[in-house]
Amino acid sequence: MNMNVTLPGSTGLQFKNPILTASGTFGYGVEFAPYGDLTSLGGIVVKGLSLEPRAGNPMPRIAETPCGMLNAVGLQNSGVETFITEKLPKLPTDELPVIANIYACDPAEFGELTAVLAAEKGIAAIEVNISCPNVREGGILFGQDATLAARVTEAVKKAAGDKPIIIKLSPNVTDITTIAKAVEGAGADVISCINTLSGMGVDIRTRKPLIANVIGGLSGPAIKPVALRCTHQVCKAVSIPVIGMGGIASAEDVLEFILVGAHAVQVGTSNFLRPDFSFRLVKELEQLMEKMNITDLEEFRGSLKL
Amino acid sequence: MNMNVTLPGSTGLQFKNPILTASGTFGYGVEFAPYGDLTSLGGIVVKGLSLEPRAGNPMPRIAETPCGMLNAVGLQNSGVETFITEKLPKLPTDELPVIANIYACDPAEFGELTAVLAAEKGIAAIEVNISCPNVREGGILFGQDATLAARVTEAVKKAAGDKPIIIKLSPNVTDITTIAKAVEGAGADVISCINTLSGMGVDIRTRKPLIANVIGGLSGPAIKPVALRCTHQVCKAVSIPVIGMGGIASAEDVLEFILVGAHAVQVGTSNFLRPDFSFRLVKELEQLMEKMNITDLEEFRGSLKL
Amino acid sequence: MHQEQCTTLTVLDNVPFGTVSGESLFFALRIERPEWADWQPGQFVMLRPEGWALDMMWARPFSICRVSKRDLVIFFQVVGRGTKRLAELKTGDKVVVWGPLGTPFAVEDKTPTLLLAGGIGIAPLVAYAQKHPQPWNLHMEFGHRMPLNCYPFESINERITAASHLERGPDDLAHFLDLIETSIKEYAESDGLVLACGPTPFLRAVQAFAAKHGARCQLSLENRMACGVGACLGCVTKTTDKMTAKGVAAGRAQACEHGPVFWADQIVLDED
Amino acid sequence: MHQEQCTTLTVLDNVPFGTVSGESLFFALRIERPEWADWQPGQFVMLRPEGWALDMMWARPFSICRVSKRDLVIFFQVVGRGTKRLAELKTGDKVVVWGPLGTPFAVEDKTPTLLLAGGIGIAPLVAYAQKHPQPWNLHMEFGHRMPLNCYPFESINERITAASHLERGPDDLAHFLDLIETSIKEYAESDGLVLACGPTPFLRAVQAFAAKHGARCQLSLENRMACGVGACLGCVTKTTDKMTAKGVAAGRAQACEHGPVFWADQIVLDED
Ligand SMILES: Cc1cc2nc3c(=O)[nH]c(=O)nc-3n(C[C@H](O)[C@H](O)[C@H](O)COP(=O)(O)OP(=O)(O)OC[C@H]3O[C@@H](n4cnc5c(N)ncnc54)[C@H](O)[C@@H]3O)c2cc1C
Ligand SMILES: Cc1cc2nc3c(=O)[nH]c(=O)nc-3n(C[C@H](O)[C@H](O)[C@H](O)COP(=O)(O)OP(=O)(O)OC[C@H]3O[C@@H](n4cnc5c(N)ncnc54)[C@H](O)[C@@H]3O)c2cc1C
Ligand SMILES: Cc1cc2nc3c(=O)[nH]c(=O)nc-3n(C[C@H](O)[C@H](O)[C@H](O)COP(=O)(O)O)c2cc1C
Ligand SMILES: Cc1cc2nc3c(=O)[nH]c(=O)nc-3n(C[C@H](O)[C@H](O)[C@H](O)COP(=O)(O)O)c2cc1C
Ligand code: FES
Ligand code: FES
Repeated sequence: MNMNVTLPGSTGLQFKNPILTASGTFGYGVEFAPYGDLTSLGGIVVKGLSLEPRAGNPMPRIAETPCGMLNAVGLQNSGVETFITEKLPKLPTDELPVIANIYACDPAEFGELTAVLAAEKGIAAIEVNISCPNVREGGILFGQDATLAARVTEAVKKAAGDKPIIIKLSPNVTDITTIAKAVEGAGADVISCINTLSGMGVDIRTRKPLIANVIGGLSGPAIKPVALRCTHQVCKAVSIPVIGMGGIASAEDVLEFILVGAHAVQVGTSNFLRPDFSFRLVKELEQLMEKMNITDLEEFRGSLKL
Repeated sequence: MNMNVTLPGSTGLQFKNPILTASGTFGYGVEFAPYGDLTSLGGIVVKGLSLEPRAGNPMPRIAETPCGMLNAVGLQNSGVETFITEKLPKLPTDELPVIANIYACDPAEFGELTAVLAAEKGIAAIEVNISCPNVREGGILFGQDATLAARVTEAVKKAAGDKPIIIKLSPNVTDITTIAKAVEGAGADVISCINTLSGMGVDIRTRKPLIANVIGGLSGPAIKPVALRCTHQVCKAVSIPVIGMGGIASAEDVLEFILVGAHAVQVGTSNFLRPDFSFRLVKELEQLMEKMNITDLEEFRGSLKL
Repeated sequence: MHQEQCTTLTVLDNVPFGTVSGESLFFALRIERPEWADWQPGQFVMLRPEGWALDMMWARPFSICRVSKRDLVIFFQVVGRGTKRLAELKTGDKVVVWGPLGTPFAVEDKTPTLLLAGGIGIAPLVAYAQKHPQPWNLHMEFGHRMPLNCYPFESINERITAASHLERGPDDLAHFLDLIETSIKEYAESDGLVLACGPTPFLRAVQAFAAKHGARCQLSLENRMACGVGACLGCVTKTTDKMTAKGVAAGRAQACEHGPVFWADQIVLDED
Repeated sequence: MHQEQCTTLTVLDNVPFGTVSGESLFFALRIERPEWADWQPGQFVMLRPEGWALDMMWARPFSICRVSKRDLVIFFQVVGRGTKRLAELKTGDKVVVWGPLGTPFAVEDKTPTLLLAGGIGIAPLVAYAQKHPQPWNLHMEFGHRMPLNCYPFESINERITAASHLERGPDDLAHFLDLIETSIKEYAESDGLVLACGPTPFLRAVQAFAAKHGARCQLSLENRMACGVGACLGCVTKTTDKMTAKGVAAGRAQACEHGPVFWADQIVLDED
């Protein structure tokens, strides 16, 4: 059985299986090391990094919703330098593709951040969060405007050297294909989609929003149909490889995203179902492929009958 | 206890409680008569009507998803004339506000359809579906473009006589407040939101989409956080009354929408949990208000602490 | 005017029938008797455990297999997520049930009536054989893929004749279809009645034979359903111009309301 | 390096404690013993029934109340949707459990140690009293609103002294807080240790008294949690510049990893 994934094009990105963990839901990887073998995963995308340390949004930051959750963690992190000196060395980067997820307030800062990471051997690729709906200073705008999205992509690409860059799209747009085409045109090597849906919750007893930031990002199985639709549309619109995500909670779900054309997937909120979720998923995918007689994922990929 | 709702402005719309049933999920009302007293509801919105009979989309049209469902029923209906002669007379319109939900392919047809309904005493208001993502001939466009949405609103308003018109918004847009303001400016009496989210499902064994139309509308508790966010944003953006909906599955949910500013709500997918769902919900809301010491909904409405 | 009711009922027991490679995939679920005035074979209930919370929103449709003074029995096969979780129901669990729903099978006391059951499609026909006023006029042909003890074949009214056919491969299937065609032809010639319930490919074959030989035939469909009461338009089947039922328009009929039992010549079966 | 594990365990029983207006709101949930090498009082587990499917995605955090050769016991109060469904757990049901998690209470064998418990906050302190090497150095003050038989007060290690205080209204509360302040002052003077667990307003009072009288004090927080392992950053608490724990940055510490037990002077309690 071949679960190996090689992204086409000049990226050189290879994963031993299509299951990666999504940014913000798997910490810096080390938190999950007691629950499974990190190197059994296709790859991990670490929590969003910024140039300077950030305190993130006020509490409460998370709330459970039907088949999902809202979050407005707001990119709390101790800055890219601390990541490189303290977290990255703890990861088995030789055997595990570690992807840095980055966030910044303007294209120049995106470039600066990329340059710092581009110098790191242990980083397999850079995923650019142009879609975070949580940080007020313009966070939502890059991902919702084709011109801005392209500008960020160019800035990152210029600074990335030979590191592949992945642009992560927001579903909170009228037409996701416009943005997808814009970032492809601006030099993105890979697209990942989707980030969270813009949502909200309130407590009728305290009469306050469930999360201090009022509006947060909805994730989990609840959004899977939207994520699958976006992945399908983006796969048809662009020719660069696509990493799909949103609500994946079973091996069947993984194959659904691959069926509509994704090369790989990321698992987010389901890591909270149990901390060994992603490790188990790799094994379950193998079993399911066996049961379904899928010997090669590339053959199955995009074979949706329309 | 006062559960009575009077919509402000010139609409004259009154409901004995804030719970209405959503278009497409409660048939023509009569289907649910064996399970409860229709006149105990705040009102009902009937299945979408078109000028001519329509066969709707091919099968399969519906699929279950985590905490929700996809549908692409595609406005199967036997035309407005048959509705008026065969369905409407069966409803207790003296005691129950019956709202007609309409769909058309261009502003002129919207106007024509409205004119037919405006002449009917038994119709309390007309809800305009500018947001149906299911019908390919432009259905999605009216709701996703402020200018088109305003044009439809004007056409309907002109033909409606003194019937209140309710414009139903789609969440599948970058900024729902732009559309909300446009339809308010064009003469809408009330806004209802939200219609379904654009989504998709696939069957990995048959390799086919779960619904024949490929893309369908996601509804149910899964989308509640998105619906609440949209309702909150629209309530802040316009000064006409708003009817909220999307995933309501409990009396607490009803109060959540009212807390962010909605005057009334509609219950959709939850009617499939059990056919007496909406009837029970009216009683549960009364009990909950009692428990929470809410004697007047208008006082509670929009009292979210930000 | 109607008599459908929606109530929360208690599970009495949930008995596995037979096993397939060591797994129990067939169950007789026995619940408290709902307070129904009446019901007829071919009708169904919508059933949803309270424990499903909001994850799976839809109830699942099941044919009424037996109703006694004390209980309502449905017979089900595990095929997907919902039925898998139904198999976990235990004594004392609560289920929401509404029904009896839909249009039952035609009953013609004195007419020779052929019952064609495919797999789990036997469930409503067990009820039919039980309730028929003159069961000696009935004969059943039952085709199945799993071991016979997986199905309630034993509990069929002893006063009817019934034959079972295990399908182990294409040869068995061809043989069974031949046999069915021959029977349908015979019943057509004596103006008998043919009633069928089973998987769609099976129904399609029956429909074709009935058309070819001019048999009066009814088919019970198992379309995906959400509301069960005719409101959501999710379960519709295409109709032919022979459709006469009141309220059917635009060439589409709700299987939950105008079916699940339809006259074979009034509907077009979907591709899948 | 770590010893946390995630396993699916079987519920042994789920015993209601006392009742409030006829309703059972407090339960001792007993499950199979996980294969842990070791654990310490103040640590907790994340627990999620398999039956929740996908509706509620998060496990719920509960203090470890007792671990024996055969079982792990947690003690919980019904407060919302999740705990309501936990109350429905029956013998034989499966739960996913990971732990032991977090930083435990400090143990200083010979130091006079004051245990302050508010309501269900008694759970980890039951474990503390049980495991302490020199329990005669411990004293507990327990404030509660529901009848005493709702809580595992009886099962507290007999070798410690403990007083309970029923809070029927504002007067009782004021009295209880006075008593607590006096005790904290005493323990501060003898360089004792003060350990508190309970609702946030209670912790806030304890924190203020400890600051005022210079007591060495630890608080156990009950922040909302999703992952339980320090990854999601959903459970953070603000820290003061006295915070010394390794890896805490940007003035925020995960309660699941660097807590739930914190030194009172190292954190800022949130407004709600
Ligand atoms: C009127 C009627 C009477 C029925 N009577 C019985 C009965 O007596 N015993 C019995 O075992 N089954 C009966 N069925 C079928 C039963 O309802 C389905 O097997 C069940 O709903 C599948 O649910 P699931 O969640 O396990 O499957 P899903 O996970 O939803 O789907 C598994 C497979 O079953 C198909 N499916 C899903 N829903 C239905 C459905 N409503 N009907 C048919 N196929 C479906 C799917 O397309 C898929 O291929 C009846 C169906 C109808 C409409
Ligand atoms: C380390 C730790 C140890 C705990 N030990 C125990 C224990 O031994 N026994 C016990 O009964 N409870 C304990 N709790 C609290 C328990 O986790 C919550 O009561 C439970 O998660 C509420 O879930 P719910 O779905 O019923 O409530 P929800 O419906 O989610 O919420 C109901 C209310 O509880 C609050 N809440 C939600 N989640 C939590 C949470 N994780 N912690 C605190 N409040 C929450 C909500 O804000 C809301 O006000 C502990 C919490 C933590 C963090
Ligand atoms: C708690 C939490 C924190 C997140 N943080 C980030 C982040 O820092 N950067 C980012 O690009 N996406 C972030 N996301 C989004 C996820 O990576 C993912 O795109 C989204 O949750 C959808 O996938 P899921 O439904 O599988 O969770 C976060 C999601 C959650 C739930
Ligand atoms: C089966 C189905 C059919 C629907 N048909 C219509 C329709 O004809 N016109 C319309 O405006 N909305 C239609 N809707 C959308 C609902 O009225 C409602 O806006 C949406 O489902 C969100 O509410 P809910 O989550 O409570 O279901 C339909 C929804 C469903 C599930
Ligand atoms: S199931 Fe809804 S119309 Fe038949
Ligand atoms: S619960 Fe996720 S960081 Fe603490």
